[in-house]
Amino acid sequence: MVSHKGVDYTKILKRYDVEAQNETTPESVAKKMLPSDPTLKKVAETVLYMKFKDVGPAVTEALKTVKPLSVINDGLVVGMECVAKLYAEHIYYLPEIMMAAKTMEIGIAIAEKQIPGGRETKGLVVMHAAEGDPHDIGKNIAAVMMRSSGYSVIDMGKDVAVTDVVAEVVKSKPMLITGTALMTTTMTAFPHAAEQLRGKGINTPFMAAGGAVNRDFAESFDLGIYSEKAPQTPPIADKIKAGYDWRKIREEWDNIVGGA
Amino acid sequence: MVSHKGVDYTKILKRYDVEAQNETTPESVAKKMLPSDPTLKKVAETVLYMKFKDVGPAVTEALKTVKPLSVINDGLVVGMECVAKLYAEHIYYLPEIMMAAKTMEIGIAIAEKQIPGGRETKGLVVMHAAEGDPHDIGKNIAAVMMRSSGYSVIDMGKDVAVTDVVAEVVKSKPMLITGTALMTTTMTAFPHAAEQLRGKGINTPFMAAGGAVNRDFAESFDLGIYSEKAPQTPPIADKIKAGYDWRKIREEWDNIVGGA
Amino acid sequence: MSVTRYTKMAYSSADEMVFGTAKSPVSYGFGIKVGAGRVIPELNYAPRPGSEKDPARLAKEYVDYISKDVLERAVTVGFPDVQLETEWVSQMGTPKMAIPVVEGQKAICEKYHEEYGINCAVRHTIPDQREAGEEGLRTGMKGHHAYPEALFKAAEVACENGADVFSVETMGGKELSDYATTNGDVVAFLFGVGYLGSIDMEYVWKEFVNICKKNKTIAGGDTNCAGANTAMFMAGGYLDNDVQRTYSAVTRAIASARTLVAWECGASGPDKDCGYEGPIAKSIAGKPCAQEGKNCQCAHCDLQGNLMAQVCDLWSNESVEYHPEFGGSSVQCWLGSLGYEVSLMNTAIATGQEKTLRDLYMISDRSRGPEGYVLAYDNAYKIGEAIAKEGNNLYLRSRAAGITAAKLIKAGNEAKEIALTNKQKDVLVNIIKDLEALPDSEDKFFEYCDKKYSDLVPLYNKKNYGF
Amino acid sequence: MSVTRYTKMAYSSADEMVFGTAKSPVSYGFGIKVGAGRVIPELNYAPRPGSEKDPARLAKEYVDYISKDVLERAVTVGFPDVQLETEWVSQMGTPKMAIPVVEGQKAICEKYHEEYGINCAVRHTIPDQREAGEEGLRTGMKGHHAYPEALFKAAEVACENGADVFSVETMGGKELSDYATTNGDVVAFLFGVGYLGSIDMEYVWKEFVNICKKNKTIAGGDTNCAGANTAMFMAGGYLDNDVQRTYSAVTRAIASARTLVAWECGASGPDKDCGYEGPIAKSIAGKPCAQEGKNCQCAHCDLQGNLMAQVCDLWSNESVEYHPEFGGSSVQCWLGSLGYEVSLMNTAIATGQEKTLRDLYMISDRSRGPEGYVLAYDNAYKIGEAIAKEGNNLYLRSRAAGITAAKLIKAGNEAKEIALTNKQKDVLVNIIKDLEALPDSEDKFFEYCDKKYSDLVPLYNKKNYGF
Ligand code: B12
Ligand code: B12
Repeated sequence: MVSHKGVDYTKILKRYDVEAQNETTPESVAKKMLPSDPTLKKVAETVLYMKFKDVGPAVTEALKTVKPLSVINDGLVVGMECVAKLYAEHIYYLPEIMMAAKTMEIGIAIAEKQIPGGRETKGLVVMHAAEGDPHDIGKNIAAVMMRSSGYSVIDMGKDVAVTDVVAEVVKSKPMLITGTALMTTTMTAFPHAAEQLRGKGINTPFMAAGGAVNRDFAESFDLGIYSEKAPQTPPIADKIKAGYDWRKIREEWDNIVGGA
Repeated sequence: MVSHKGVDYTKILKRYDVEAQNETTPESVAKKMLPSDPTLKKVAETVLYMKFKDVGPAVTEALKTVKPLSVINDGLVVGMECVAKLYAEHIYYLPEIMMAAKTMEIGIAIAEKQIPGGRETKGLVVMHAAEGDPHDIGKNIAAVMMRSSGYSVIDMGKDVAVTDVVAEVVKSKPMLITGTALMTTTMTAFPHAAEQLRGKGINTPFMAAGGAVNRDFAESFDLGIYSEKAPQTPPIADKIKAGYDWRKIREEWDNIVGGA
Repeated sequence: MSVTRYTKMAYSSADEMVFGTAKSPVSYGFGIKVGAGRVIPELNYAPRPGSEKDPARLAKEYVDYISKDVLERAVTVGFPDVQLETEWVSQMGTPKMAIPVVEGQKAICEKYHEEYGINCAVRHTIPDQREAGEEGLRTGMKGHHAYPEALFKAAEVACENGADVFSVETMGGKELSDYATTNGDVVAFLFGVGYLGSIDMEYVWKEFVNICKKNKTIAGGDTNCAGANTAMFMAGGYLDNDVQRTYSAVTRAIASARTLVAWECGASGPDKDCGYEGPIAKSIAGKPCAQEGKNCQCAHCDLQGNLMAQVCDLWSNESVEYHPEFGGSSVQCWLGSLGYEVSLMNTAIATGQEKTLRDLYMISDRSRGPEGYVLAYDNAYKIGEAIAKEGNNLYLRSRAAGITAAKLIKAGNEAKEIALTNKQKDVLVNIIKDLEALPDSEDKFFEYCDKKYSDLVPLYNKKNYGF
Repeated sequence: MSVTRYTKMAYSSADEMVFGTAKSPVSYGFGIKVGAGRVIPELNYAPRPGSEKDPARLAKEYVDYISKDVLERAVTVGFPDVQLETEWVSQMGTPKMAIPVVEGQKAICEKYHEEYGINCAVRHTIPDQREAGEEGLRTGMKGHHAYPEALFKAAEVACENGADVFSVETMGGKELSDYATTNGDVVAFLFGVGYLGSIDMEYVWKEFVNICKKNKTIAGGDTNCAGANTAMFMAGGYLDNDVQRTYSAVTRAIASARTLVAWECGASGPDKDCGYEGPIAKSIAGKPCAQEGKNCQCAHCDLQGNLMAQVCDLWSNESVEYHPEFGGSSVQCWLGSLGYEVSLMNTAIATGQEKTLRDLYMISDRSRGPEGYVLAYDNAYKIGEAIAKEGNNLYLRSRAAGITAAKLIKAGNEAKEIALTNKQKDVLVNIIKDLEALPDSEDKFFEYCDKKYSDLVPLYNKKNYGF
């Protein structure tokens, strides 16, 4: 047996993860980003620290003095922005995102009730995993990211037939459709769906994503745009909201996702 | 030091080349294929055994009793057909092909002079390696194969500008154009050339070949057809002669090259 | 079929395990002998988009293009053996699509075997398209796709038409492992994969083994791709930040207790390449296992590329999409990579140096990350022992696997054998705490989890597991 | 620059040579040390079709896509070192196209080095676009592209703008080697590559070394890609039937005498991966060499995938076209393959097992074919000795290399170490006969060949070689 004791590992590998670990704490990021108003700060902190038991009381308390839309945008959403920042800096990881998002949603649900006619989101997105494709984790994560950036989402689930996707789009008129495929043999559903949509005069961008899909494929059919990673979706959606059509998204893709 | 003496190589590798080597001799193949007429047989044998010193005398001798076209087709070409068969059966290799072809060409040159107006070949092919591409061995081999199957060839060489290719085609009206590219950054010349040809109303099939080119690429532009290996070209050319256009070649590609 | 639980180790020491040899070798196909003294390359591929359109096109893609290319290249380079693996695309759920592929691959193997004497065989890995929730993993539930009947039907189609080896990556527990991994909840993983997943494995594998027996197909095995691989995949490498690798390492150990069940139901191995739990499972059962690593970069890159070769019997590329490269088609390029690695291993065997090479593979990645650390064959053996000790109890053995793995990492970190980031350490400490806090009684465990996850995981439905 | 011929071996025995260590290590770039006790992966790539259209696109492709992907993956998996190699596409002949690429790659290396501490560097391999025949390899000939001035200009552009290592694959002798290989004429090869090619190397490398010195760029080396690699490529594997592998093996030995010339002119290594003659050249000169094999399947598959790693200092994938795969981009997938192989070699070094692993690599392919047989380090060393013995005479040393290689194969075949087909044997016997029949006098050799090939090879023109 060759012994591994005393081996000089520096020749073999470098633990960049350990060397590069970020000693920043959630607190130090929070200090720079959290609202100064103590009531809103408390709300934001429940999201930042994923306290889904505390978020209800904190929001209810805040609503006594602060307008509901401000509780959402200047409290809950700011907390989530801290979380996103911490995620980008490798201090928070996926579970924190998931739990913080859940916390935020509980808070929003309470605040929203006080807004006549409900809260207006940035826009509606219809999401699904392709017909025949059971891989849905990526889509689920992307859905959470979209919700936490202020979009409303209709999540149609996985293995969704092309006809169902088209019907849903016709019905609910989203600003963006997303499809996830992790198999080379299921991603072919996207151009079909896009074609049927075009046939009905619908020009909504169709974002093709998921492990099997690459940018070339996503841009090989009309309406198709690409997103590589879940966190890239909100910046793209923001551009669509700002009036970009699918052609313009394609042209500026590198710049749009550059920061994400 | 780990010793290789006495190692049981059967666990590691299998010398399929040694196991499968063909014990057939050129003689046994020749016996079945060579013409029975002794004069023509002698001509064919000079090609089969690559005797470029003997081919001249043998052809001159034969021309005394046999028509020049028959000397070519029933003597020299039959010899070359034997060579092709031996090549296919892994008894002859490339050098034999090259030398036999050279032998045949010497013989043809002599016989041809006796045909009023020269010999008619199966058709004219314009061949080149792409602009910027210095890789030309594959093209050179393919050119030899085409000549030995009875086509005449204009070999434009390597690093040939698109405009030169187009000009040559306009001038000499070949039945087939071939381009070789071994670099991903030079093969893009082919669609350009094809487009310019189309612009001039020329619909001659444009065969894209060489290491960098694959069937998808070759068939991604109008006129484009594919050939993977040099020996596949003559069967494709034969179909073009038989009236196939580039679309039909594409459709039946698998069948056409199946045997080659 | 009866189920025989493992309560003892197949190997008397970790050092006894090595690549190319298993306690119980298996022979099949055209001359293939797995675990019988040499490693065999296993090549897996995905058809090009569009080839799924009709049966003729799909069969052409799998047989005339992919299989032919692979066999041709194997002969060109002198590889004595090659195994093909076809992971069925979802369209192969209908026999019309599946049969020409299965038959065609059998026929082309026979042709090459006869023409050149190359040893070859095909593994068919059918998809488990059952869905949790109301849909149902078991008969008599709502399943609009009428599963699990469709799953067993697919198994029959594969076995009756020429599969040499049969595998599945079953879904039992996936609804919980998806939740567990995205939320960092190791107890949910233990409940879903270690416990419920094992119960589901038993349900389906008894039937699979019957079907295989009837058709003289080798029942290979299962892997927890849906659980531990998803975790590992998402944990990624040093620049990824979704899932912690200490979490992923522990899920791997838990998954190994589940993977064993196929073999306990009578399957014989080789199990599937993406079952990174192979070293653990092999240490307990002595059955041959397929593995992947260094030469599966086409499919993914993990932190134990060399280490995974240490005790493999088949060496796989996981999967590559069929497309052209300078060096031939993609399947040929990756076969070349696999084949040369296998040649190196077999050279080591032929010269008596196999343990040295095994150790080099292992040391290369032992400290690269916690996942490789727990799979290093000495640690894998210890996890195996923990499982075998509680072999008769599906819950306790998976928990023991998880705790043992976690503690091995902790001890290794303290001994400076394996560095961890602070975050990895935090997560590890919590995992140990969470797993140790669980009740020792299976019933109490079920009760606790059933209640907790009924709330948290909408798709969870105990009926799927016969409760 | 003066030229110092090698007449002695750098190593006192074959067994002294091993991967990762060279007698004369070389340092450059951001922390790269080649031949100094560990092997380094070298990743080479080809841009996607269309990216050559304008300078911005080409730079984006090489820098923002390819280089970034590679560096990112290296950090993700924990590889301590990585070298990039850019083989210039023909469009980079104009400085406008080349400069942004060279500068951009330098900058991104610096960025990753600073951010993560990864050791990295870029090798630039410029194209030799000179053409034989009337066109001319030397100044003052007709060359409508104005070579060789353009060649030296390209070298300046590379070195002035940030190349860490400089290489070329020069063309001297190609007109003859093309003829030789397609017609199976080993004397033409000896004349073209061994003799005229060496003369041309001296002509260009004196100048390259000057340019490198001026710019503090490392002058790496040259390889006979146009000759011996073309032969090997065309000889292919067991199902190919263009060129005999005994012929190809002998051309490799002849080429090694040519490759040496760059180093004799003052280049320091590392030479190029596709110079399979590396083991021979290293045995004589002790300078580090790059090699390729098992993990260059993306570019081609030969019969010595493992063997080529035996004494390498850099380990390369030869080249892969940039495109997506399941596992990331193609460059990332092949970097993973390379990096893990390198990790295995470095583990062997770190545990004192490097000679064992070297021998396993070598034995794996020693009997796979004659090309690997002559490159097995013990045989390579013997060929090195034959060259060194006649070191001062470019003709005699190449001939000695060829004859020695041929006789080694013959003896190995008789000793049943290396099987040969009858055809391979026939060709081998003729090669020995043809080479031995040549005169011992350089002048007579030149006279004989000059006459013979003036007739047979239209492009041959002795003016290209200063005659
Ligand atoms: C986990 C996994 C599974 C799990 C899936 C669990 C789940 N809930 O999703 C299970 C076990 C179910 C599974 C099953 C199968 N799988 Co699977 N699987 C994988 C694996 C290992 C990881 C996938 C994964 O979850 N990645 C992590 C997530 C986070 O990544 P992701 O989805 O790509 O998402 C990221 C981005 O794409 C993006 N994204 C995704 N969606 C969206 C949407 C939007 C809007 C945006 C912006 C971004 C975005 O964001 C995410 C990251 O930020 C891959 C390997 C691989 N290389 O991909 C194989 C893989 C996808 N599977 C494969 C196969 C073949 C199968 C099976 C068919 C095998 C079989 N025969 O049984 C079955 C499917 C059976 C069926 N029903 O047809 C192949 C596909 C090959 C092909 N043909 O193309 C792969 C590539 C593995 C391989 N063999 O190499 N698999
Ligand atoms: C030999 C070779 C060379 C020789 C070429 C000698 C010659 N006379 O052709 C030389 C040394 C000159 C050379 C130079 C370069 N090369 Co080069 N070369 C190769 C190599 C190793 C083998 C090519 C070869 O001859 N194959 C054998 C022949 C027979 O194959 P073939 O041409 O493909 O032909 C077959 C078929 O394609 C077909 N075929 C071909 N043409 C035709 C035509 C018809 C009508 C038909 C029917 C069939 C057909 O039939 C043949 C078989 O039956 C390849 C490796 C590879 N994987 O391809 C690299 C390769 C092509 N070269 C490459 C490169 C980068 C270069 C250089 C740019 C390197 C540099 N920076 O210096 C330079 C070019 C410089 C310049 N001027 O721009 C890259 C290309 C990468 C890319 N960008 O796409 C490759 C792929 C190597 C690599 N790095 O992986 N090279």
